[in-house]
Order: sequence, then structure tokens, then C-alpha cells
Amino acid sequence: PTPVQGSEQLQPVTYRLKWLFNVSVAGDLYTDATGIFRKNGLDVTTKEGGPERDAIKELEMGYADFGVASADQVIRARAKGAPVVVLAQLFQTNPLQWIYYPDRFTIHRLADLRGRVLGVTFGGNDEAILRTLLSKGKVGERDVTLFSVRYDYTPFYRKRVDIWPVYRNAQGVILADKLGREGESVAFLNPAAFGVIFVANSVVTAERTARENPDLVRRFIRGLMRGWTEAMHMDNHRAVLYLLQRHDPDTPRHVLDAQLAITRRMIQPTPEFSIGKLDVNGWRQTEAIMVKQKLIGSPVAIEKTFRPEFLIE
Amino acid sequence: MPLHRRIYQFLIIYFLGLSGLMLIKYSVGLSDYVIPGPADVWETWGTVWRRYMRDVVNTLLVAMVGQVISVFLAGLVGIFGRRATWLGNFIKVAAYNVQAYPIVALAPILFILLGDGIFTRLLIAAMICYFPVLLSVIGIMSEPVTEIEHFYRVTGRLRWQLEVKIRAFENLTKLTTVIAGSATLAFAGTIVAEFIAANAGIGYSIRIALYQSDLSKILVALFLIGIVLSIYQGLLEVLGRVVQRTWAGT
Amino acid sequence: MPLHRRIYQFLIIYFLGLSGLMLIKYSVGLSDYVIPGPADVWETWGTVWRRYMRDVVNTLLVAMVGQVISVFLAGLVGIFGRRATWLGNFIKVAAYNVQAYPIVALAPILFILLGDGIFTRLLIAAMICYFPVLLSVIGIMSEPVTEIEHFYRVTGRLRWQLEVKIRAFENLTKLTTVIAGSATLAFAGTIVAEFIAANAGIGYSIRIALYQSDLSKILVALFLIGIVLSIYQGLLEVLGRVVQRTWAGT
Amino acid sequence: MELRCSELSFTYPGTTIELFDRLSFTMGQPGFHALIGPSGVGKTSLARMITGDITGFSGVLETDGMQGLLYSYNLERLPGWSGVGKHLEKITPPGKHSLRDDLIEVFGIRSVTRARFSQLSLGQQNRVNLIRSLLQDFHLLIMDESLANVDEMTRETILLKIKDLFPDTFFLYISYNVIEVSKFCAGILVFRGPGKSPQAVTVPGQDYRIGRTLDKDRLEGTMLEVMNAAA
Amino acid sequence: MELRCSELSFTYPGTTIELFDRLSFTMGQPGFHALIGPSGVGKTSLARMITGDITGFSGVLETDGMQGLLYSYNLERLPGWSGVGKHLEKITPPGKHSLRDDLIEVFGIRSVTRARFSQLSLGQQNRVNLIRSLLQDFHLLIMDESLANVDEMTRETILLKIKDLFPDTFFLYISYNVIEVSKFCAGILVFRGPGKSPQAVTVPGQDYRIGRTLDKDRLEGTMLEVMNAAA
Ligand SMILES: Nc1ncnc2c1ncn2[C@@H]1O[C@H](COP(=O)(O)OP(=O)(O)OP(=O)(O)O)[C@@H](O)[C@H]1O
Ligand SMILES: Nc1ncnc2c1ncn2[C@@H]1O[C@H](COP(=O)(O)OP(=O)(O)OP(=O)(O)O)[C@@H](O)[C@H]1O
Ligand SMILES: [Mg+2]
Ligand SMILES: [Mg+2]
Repeated sequence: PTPVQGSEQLQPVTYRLKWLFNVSVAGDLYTDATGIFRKNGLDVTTKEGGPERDAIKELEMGYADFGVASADQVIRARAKGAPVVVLAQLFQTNPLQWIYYPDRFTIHRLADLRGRVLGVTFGGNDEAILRTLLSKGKVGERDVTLFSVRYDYTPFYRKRVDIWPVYRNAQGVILADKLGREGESVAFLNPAAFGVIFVANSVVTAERTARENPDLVRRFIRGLMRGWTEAMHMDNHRAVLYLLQRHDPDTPRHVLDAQLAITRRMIQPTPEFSIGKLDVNGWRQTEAIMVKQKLIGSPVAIEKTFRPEFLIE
Repeated sequence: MPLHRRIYQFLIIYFLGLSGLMLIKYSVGLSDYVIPGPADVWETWGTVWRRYMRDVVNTLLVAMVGQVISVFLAGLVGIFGRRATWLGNFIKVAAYNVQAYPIVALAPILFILLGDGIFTRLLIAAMICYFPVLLSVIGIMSEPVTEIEHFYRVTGRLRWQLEVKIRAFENLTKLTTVIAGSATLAFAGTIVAEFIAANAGIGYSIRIALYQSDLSKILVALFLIGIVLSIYQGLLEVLGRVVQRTWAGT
Repeated sequence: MPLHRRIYQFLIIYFLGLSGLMLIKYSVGLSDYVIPGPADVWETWGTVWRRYMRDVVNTLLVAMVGQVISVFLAGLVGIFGRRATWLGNFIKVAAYNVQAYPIVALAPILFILLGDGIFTRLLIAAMICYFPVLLSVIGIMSEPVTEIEHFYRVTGRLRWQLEVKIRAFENLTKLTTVIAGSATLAFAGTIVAEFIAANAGIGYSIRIALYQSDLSKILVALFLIGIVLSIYQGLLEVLGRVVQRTWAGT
Repeated sequence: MELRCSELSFTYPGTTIELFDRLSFTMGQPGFHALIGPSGVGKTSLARMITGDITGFSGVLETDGMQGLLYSYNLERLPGWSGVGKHLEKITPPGKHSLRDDLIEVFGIRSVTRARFSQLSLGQQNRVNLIRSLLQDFHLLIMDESLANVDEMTRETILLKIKDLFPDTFFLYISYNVIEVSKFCAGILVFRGPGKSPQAVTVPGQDYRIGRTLDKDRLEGTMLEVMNAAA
Repeated sequence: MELRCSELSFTYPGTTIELFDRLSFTMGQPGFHALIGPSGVGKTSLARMITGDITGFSGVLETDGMQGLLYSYNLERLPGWSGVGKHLEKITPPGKHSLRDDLIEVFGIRSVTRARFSQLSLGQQNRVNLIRSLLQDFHLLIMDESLANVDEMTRETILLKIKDLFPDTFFLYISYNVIEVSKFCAGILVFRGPGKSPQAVTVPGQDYRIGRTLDKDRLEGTMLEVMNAAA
């Protein structure tokens, strides 16, 4: 598609992702690649995220105009007075789940976790989620063994740890593929299935941008959501795959294929679902969990940071 | 350098750094999330300093053992790799290559071979600390001290032990500087190891603080690391002087 | 040491290491996802070596610049910190403390202050590389060469430049050893920087491979790092000899 | 100007034997003075006290009004990064260029000025070091075996040249050569063996220089006197 | 055993002047031989060719049947970590303990055996170095200004002692002292100034030793011969 405006009139915008280029940013890449941003008069530089990156801080420093952050990051930032607002919620299901070998045991009820060795990233949001699951299932801390997780999956491979936190749509698929080749089947523990909602990636911007430049915000978020919607459409499956392969050459095509399918369900649970919708209850529960786990001192009234108006007419 | 001076110099540096951060914070008008305010840091200090202090001491103990191992290792490799023979070069190539591999890349292999726990932590600390010592040791060990060695060489008495002893003695100041200084590396190495591998120590606590995006905790950790390191470093230098005095008899 | 020998020695070391892994794999009966088999590694090699090679060269370029910066920095700090004056000690305390802070802990602060981009990557590489060079430089610079300096001192000619020149010249072998060896550290430092900060270079590729739990790719990366580093290291040593020859006129 | 030492006592820290025990002497006139005595008696130590490198002695050591006390010894080295000629050039104060060339010529090191210091023979090194000191502004130059590795003939040429060029300067020449010091020095401070009192006595020398004749008998008399004092 | 040099030519790499140009001499008998000549003529270089430290010369240099060629020079040092007495003990071969004690006594360093090498005076250092060499098994010992920093009386005692103890060994004594070499040496290889041919001539010396009397006139004759050869 050709841009409607000359590039000299495009407004430069920096967009900081939460993670490396992989399936979780498919829509972001797609929006940029198909020229949707340009059609909206924006010249967007999409920057990779990473474990040391924090989009919210970059908004404040002025290094970025828009960013992706998880709900717990947003809540934490608000608790410390950061002027951040939420524009849209990308993932409707948190991809952070636990992988396990179903032929060793299955998890029907949370009580099934009793006596298990549970992988957890201390300090990470999987810790908050896991602790909530345990307390919900009335499993005491002494009934399980918590195992500190790092880059390397060997303890899980060697079955010294029973469940291991992964991003369901990214590493989850890679591991399932790897293990599948050796005849091992895997299953995933999805906290949402037990009523524990912890919101993941959302699109954020600075309060000031929203206040002083509503038009820019509108053009950006609408473009982005349109891009995501198109990217998630089955018709564009091959085009998105192609795009992902270019940006994520380390993941084989068949794995990308499966990753995309799973991501689609997490972004858009039903074909009619309007991508980007803020799950207010989910956010409230996330906030409540964080208060309970003493990750923040007191509630921050998170709904006040929501700016859904830019998305809806 | 007397210990108290070392400490107050560290305090100056630390508070200069902190003031710089605050300057940025208030001039740009950043929230506590990006750079915490003094009140926030102070409050965090009150909450965590005891725990962090224990962590730092824990880390220090591992670092001390790691340093001993790595100085020993560097000595060995330096001594055997000092000659320009095939084996000497081979040892050197091996030593250099191991160093070039960032620990993060080797960590998975280490975990497979050793599992986690104290041993991996030690090994990583030693691996980070040994190389700089090695470089100095190789530099010193491969340079003959002709005026002393000549006699022993022509009379067939220059065993490698004597050669090493002579060269070490003649470069004692340099060696003690490097060894005392390598404490810093062992410390940093241990923290890195804890960061990627362990469930204890200040590195582990820093990782958690990072996940929580809690810069106040990191500032507290940096303060404690600096204090403890200054003291340790100071003690090592005293030790170095004692060694010099007793060995050189001056 | 001739370049080709350095390279085949590296190959021996690498394949020894690989064989060790395979030995463990087959003796304990580990599956391919824990330790990949030779076929898997070979296949991965075919797929990624070109891309990884470009990454390694990219990293090397940054490392070279980082090394120059850090040698320069170490020289400066070493020269100004060599005296046992208040300022000298202050500089030393500062230099040591900065080193003790693990990069991972400083990274968030660096990102806040500097943003991303090549500069941060360079800075981190330099910070990892500078300290070992500094230790040697301080050791060398703080030890007088009385037989040479005496005359200049009593005739009031011993400016700091001359003092530094004399001590550097008298310890040229040690200095070139350390500087050539520090290439290894700059390389490792750059990889670490890429691992935590960049979106290019072999460190970035290693990070992705780690997240994907792909040990084959890591083994390929380690191979390429080793080869490229051996060559760079070799060239630096030749350069060191050239410097020695031209300066010392021997 | 004069060099005056009175009641000087000194013991090296960590040792028990008193090196100097109330040593006194005076060198009242500029010129060539010698310090002679058995090895280990303390000549170098005394020299380094005069220049201030060794402190912690008791008694008085006065270098009355002297500016520029130089100490030159035979282990000194020049930096290795350029030829000795270049180094000499660098340390030549303005106006002393012709003096330098003169010294290089007379001291016989013209042929090696392009060589690095480490490539010189010992005697050549000694001479280069000495030239370097002579080019400075000084009132007293202590030559601690500065010519120990130079052959006798060259040494004689050098001593005569120095005396000719610097008639109004103090030199303290540390040497073992009884004939030489007797012949060239104006005053000879003879250190006597351990346990003797006084520790040192001053013997007048022949102070031979260009344009003077040397009386062989008087020289032998001085030599005898020196040897008697030492014994 | 004999030391034979014939048609030896050598130029230092990187220099243009030929240091040796078809130099020939022979030392056929054990005993005290001297190498004398102006500074920079090549004495040290020749010594280091004999010991094999310098190679790359043309011509023949034979140390026929000699085992143990030692080269001792006046810049050698002992390690600093213990007293010189301890170091001497360590390098004393079995059976030579009384020799060591004897040498320590006669050389006059008994009082400093507990000191570190760096605390010794130059002459003391020289003597310790020499003792160290003398305790070894050797057929030829080159003494390159080994006693340059020792006073004349002590030096005389030392030379006589050495000649007494090692009558059947070759010594090559590099020195500048015409009197000394004329008096103590059996043969004196005199290096002549640059451009002279032949480069060196051998003059027989007085070979004075304990129990012999010294004829003053013949000594002066030897001295004259040496000086004439050199000129
Ligand atoms: N740093 C020191 N510590 C202890 N004793 C020392 C030290 N330096 C010198 N001495 C001792 O002091 C005495 C005098 O030494 P000094 O070097 O002054 O002698 P000298 O007269 O110059 O002898 P030489 O003619 O051999 O050079 C010697 O016995 C020596 O062992
Ligand atoms: N490594 C070298 N490279 C070039 N020239 C050298 C080297 N070593 C010595 N020479 C030159 O060779 C000549 C002979 O030196 P050598 O040391 O043998 O003299 P020497 O007779 O021992 O003199 P001295 O009595 O002063 O010790 C000198 O002119 C010296 O400059
Ligand atoms: Mg002396
Ligand atoms: Mg010589």
C-alpha cells in the first residue's frame, strides 16, 4: 500500500515493545510493515524490548512516545507516581503459564500442586501469580518446594522440577516441539482456568501525551489496533508468518505457525472480539493480588489510568 | 591508605553519585518510579538494610573463597603458560578462550555439568576473577630477571620453582596490587553468578529488585556493596604489605 | 605464536570440550533436548553460521572500540591514581567501586541516563574491560625505576609524563601482554552488553538461543567466538611485538 | 660555600653496628676531593646523607649555601627509547651545547651516541652518566665510583678535563685507587677500618691538573700518608 | 685443556663497525689470565662469546675439554628473600662447606651474611657474587670486573686466595688495573685501540702468588710492555 501523505509530513513516533521480536509482537510488526501507521500520518520506529527494558521509564524520559508494559508494571509505576496511562490491552489471557509433563501427574485442582516442586522466578510476576494460586488452592508454602528458575531448562528436562513457568505462546510451543520430537508430551497450567486473572501486555503512553496530543494518540492506537486485527485474521496468516520469520529467524516456521495460532486465541478469544479491550475486572484483580502480596503499599485505583476513549469513537 | 580514609572516600563518591541522580530527577521532574526520591530510598534502607547486609556478607564469603581459587588457578596457568612452548601456548589459548565466553553463554553448560548451588556460584566467581590476575601473572612470569637468574641458569639450578619465585619476588608490588585489586573482581563475579545462578547472596536480591523495578533497593545494595568491598579491599592491602614486609625483610 | 598454531590449538580445545559434552550425553543417556547430538549441532551450524559470523564480526568491531576506550581509561586512571596522595587514592577508590558494581545492577541506571544504542553497549564493554588493565597499570605506574628516574628527579626534570613514559617503557612486555590479553575481556564485555542491552551482535543471538533453550546454537556461537577471538588476539600480539621492536629498537 | 660534617652518628635501622660514630670533617674549598676507604665502610651512605636521600642521623651535616647537589653512581641508567645522544641533547640546558659536544668528544663516546644505553659497554655507560651530570647546574657533584668501569687512561683524561672545566665547583670523588686520588685530589678524606678512632682523617693531595707539574716524590708521600691513615 | 681463539670476526647486528677482525690468541695453561684494554674495545663481548651467550661470529673459539664455563659480572644480584649467607649455603655443593666458610672469612663478608643482598655495599655485593661462582665446579671462570667495586687491599687478598685455592683452573680476569694484572696474571691479553693490527697481543705477567717473591723491576717491565702494547 502506498502512503497517503508525503513522508515529510509524517510525524515521528517511537514505540518501545516489552519483549524481543517474536510472536507476541506480531501485530506491532504487521502494523508497521503494512504501512498502516503511515496511512495515519505516523512514522513509527518500533524498538525491541528486553528484560532490562522498561517502556514506562522511557515514556517519562521522553525516549519513547508509546510502549508496551504488563499490568503489574503499570500498577507499580502508578504506585510510585509515574504519569502513565493505559490505552489498550493486548493480551486477554496472560501467556505466562506453567509447563509440565502430563504423564507424570495432572493438575485438575489446585490442591494437586501439593508436594510438587514448582518453578518460579522470584521477584517476577509469575511469583505473584503462583502464590495467589497456592493460597486460592489452600496449599501452604510448606506443602510445596519452590525452585528458583533461570535461563536454563535443564532441571525441568531432567524432571527435578515439576512445573516450570514459560510464555505459553512462545517458549511453550518451542518446548512442546522439542520434547515432542523425543516422544514427550506436555501440558500447561493456565492460572486463568482457576480464576486467577493477572493482566499481561497493554499499550501505554504518558499522561501528558494523552492530554496534549490526543490526535496523535488516537491515530496511533487506532492504527495499531487495526494492524493487530488484520494480523490476527486467518486470511493474513501466511503474510504474518512471513513477517515473523524475517524478524525472528531463530524460530522454525512450523513452530511459528503454532505460536501464531495460540497467540491469536489470547489476543482475540472469539472472532467478534474487539482487540484492545480493557478487562477492567482483570486489572482490579491484578491490583488486588499485588496489594495482598505487598508488591505495592496500597491500592492505586487503576481504572483512573484507563483511556479507552481513544480507541472507541 | 588507612581504612577510614578509604571509607569516607567511598561515601563521598556514593553520595556524589546519588546527588547526581537526584539532580536529574528534580530538574527533569521524574517520578519515583524512574528515580526514587530521598525519602523513598531512606524508607527502603530502613526496611531492607539488615537483610541486604547479611546478603552482602554471604556474597563476600563466597567471593573470598572464589578469589583464593582464582588466584591459585591464575598462578598455575600463568606458571605453566609462561613459556613459549607448545604446551605453554596451548594452556594460554585455552585460558584465554574460556574467558572470552561470556558466563551467560556458559551458564547452561555449567548447570548441566554441576547443577546449581554453591559450587556453580564459586566457579563462576572464580572464572570472572581469574583472568585479570592471569594476565599479570603471565606478563610477570614470562619476563626473565637476568641479573639474578643468570647464575642459577648456568649452574643448572634454575628449576621452574626457583624461576617463578625469583620473578614473583622481583615483582612483588605489582603482584600484590593485582591480587588485592582482584578482590573487586571476585566480588563482582560472585554477584553476577548469584544474579544468573543462585538463590542467595546480594546478586540474587538485586535480581529480585530489578524484576520489581525497585531502584531504591538497588541503591541500598550498591551502598552496602561499596562499604563492604572498601573494607575488604583495605584489609587485603594491609595483608599485601605484611607479605611484602616479611618476605622482602624491609 | 604463529596464527595458525593458535587456531588449531583452539580447535583442539573446542573439540575436546564438545567431546566431553557428548561423552556425558551418551554415558548418562541424556536426550537431545538436554544436550543436542552431533547431528543436531551440525545441522544448526549449516543453518546459522553465516548469520552468527556476521554477528560475531559486528561484536568484534564494538569490542575493538571498547577496548581502545578502556585501555585509554585505564591508562588515565592508572596514571592519576598511581600516587599515594589524597586525590590519587580517591580516583583509585572510585575506579575500584565502579568495578565492584555488577553491570547487571548498573544497567537500569545506565539505560535511564543514556538511553539505548551503541553508546551504552560500548560503555558496558569498556567498563568490563578497563579494570584488569587498570590493575596492571596501577601496579606498574606506582613502582619507581630508581636507576633511571633518580637523575631526572634530582634535576627537577621528572614531570609526570616522563615518569609514566619511563615506567611504561621498562615494563613494556608486561603492558603489551595485559593489553593484548584484555581484548578477550573487551570481547566478553561486549557480549554481555549485547546480552542485556542490544539488538545486534552475537550476545543478542545468544540471548535468543538461551530463551529458546537451543544449546546447539550456543555451541555454534561459542565456536565462532573462539575462532574470531583467536585471530584478533593473535593480531594484537603481533602488534605488541611491533610496538616493542620499534620503541625499544631491538 | 663549604661542606661541613660534625659529630655525625648513624646506624641503619634494623642493624646493630653503628656505621658512623661522631664523624667530623670539613671541606672548605671548592675543588676535587676524595672519599676513600675499604669496601663497606660507609662511603655511599655518607654520600646519600649529603644529598639528603638518607636521613635519621644525629649530628650536623651542612652544605653551606650550595645549590644543586648531584649524586652520580655507576648503576644509573638512561631510558631505552632513543639513542644516548638524543637523551643528552634533551637534558642539556640552554647555552651548554658546546660544552656537551666537548665532553662527548673528550670522554670518547662520540662513536656510540646513536646507540641505546643498553647497547653500551659498562665503561661507556659510566661516561654517558657522568656527562649528563656535568651538564647540569650544580655546586657539588658526588661521583660514587662513577668511573669504576672506565680504563685508566680514559679516566685520567676525563679527570683532567673536569678539573679544567669546573675549577670552582665541589667534587666528591669516591674511589679505591690510592694513586689516582693522591694525584688528582686536593683533599682526601680517608675512612679508616672499623673500630679506629677517629673514623676518618683528611690528607692533602697533589691536586694535579693541566698546566701543573707533578712531583713524583711528593705523590709517593701522599700515597704513603693515605695508606698509613687507612691502616 | 686450553682456550683457543683463531680468526674470530664479529659485528653486532644492526651496527656497522666490526668489533673483532680476525682476532687470534691462545691460553694454553691453567692459571690467572687477564683481558685488558680500553673501555668499549670488546672485552665483555669476547667473554660472552666464550661462554656461548653471544653467537653469530665467524672463526674458531675452542674451549678444549673444559667443563663448566662460568661468567661472573659486577651487576649480578642475589634474590632478596633471605640473607646472603643463606643463599650461599643453598648453592654450596656437598663437600664444599669448609671452602665456603673459608672464602667468607678471607673475603671479609662474615659480618654481613645475615643482610639481604640489596643492603650490601657495592663491594660487598661483588664479593658475595664471586664467592658464589668459586663454589661451583668449573674449569674456567671469567671475572668481568667482578672486583671493580672492591678496595685495593681487599682485592689483593682475594686474588691471592683464589690463586692459592685453584691452581689448576683457568681464570680470565677482566680489569683496567695495569699494575694489578701485571702483578697477578700469568698471561695478559692486551686489546689495542681501534684500528690497530693485530687487535690483541699477549704479554707474559709476573704471576705473583703466595710464597713467591715479586721482583719490582720485572713488574715494571711487564707494566711497560702492557702499556706499550696498548698504545
Ligand atoms: N639499607 C641498608 N640496610 C642495612 N645496612 C645497610 C644498608 N645499606 C648499606 N648497609 C650497610 O652499611 C655499610 C656501608 O655501606 P655503604 O654502601 O655505605 O659502603 P661503601 O663504603 O659505599 O662500600 P663500597 O665501597 O663497597 O660501595 C655496609 O656494611 C652495608 O652492608
Ligand atoms: N647489544 C649490542 N648491540 C650493539 N652494540 C653493542 C652491543 N653490546 C655492546 N656493543 C658495543 O660493542 C662494543 C664493545 O662492548 P663491550 O661491552 O664488549 O666492551 P668492553 O670492552 O667490555 O667495555 P667496558 O670495559 O666498558 O665494559 C662497544 O662499543 C659497545 O657499544
Ligand atoms: Mg659504595
Ligand atoms: Mg665490559
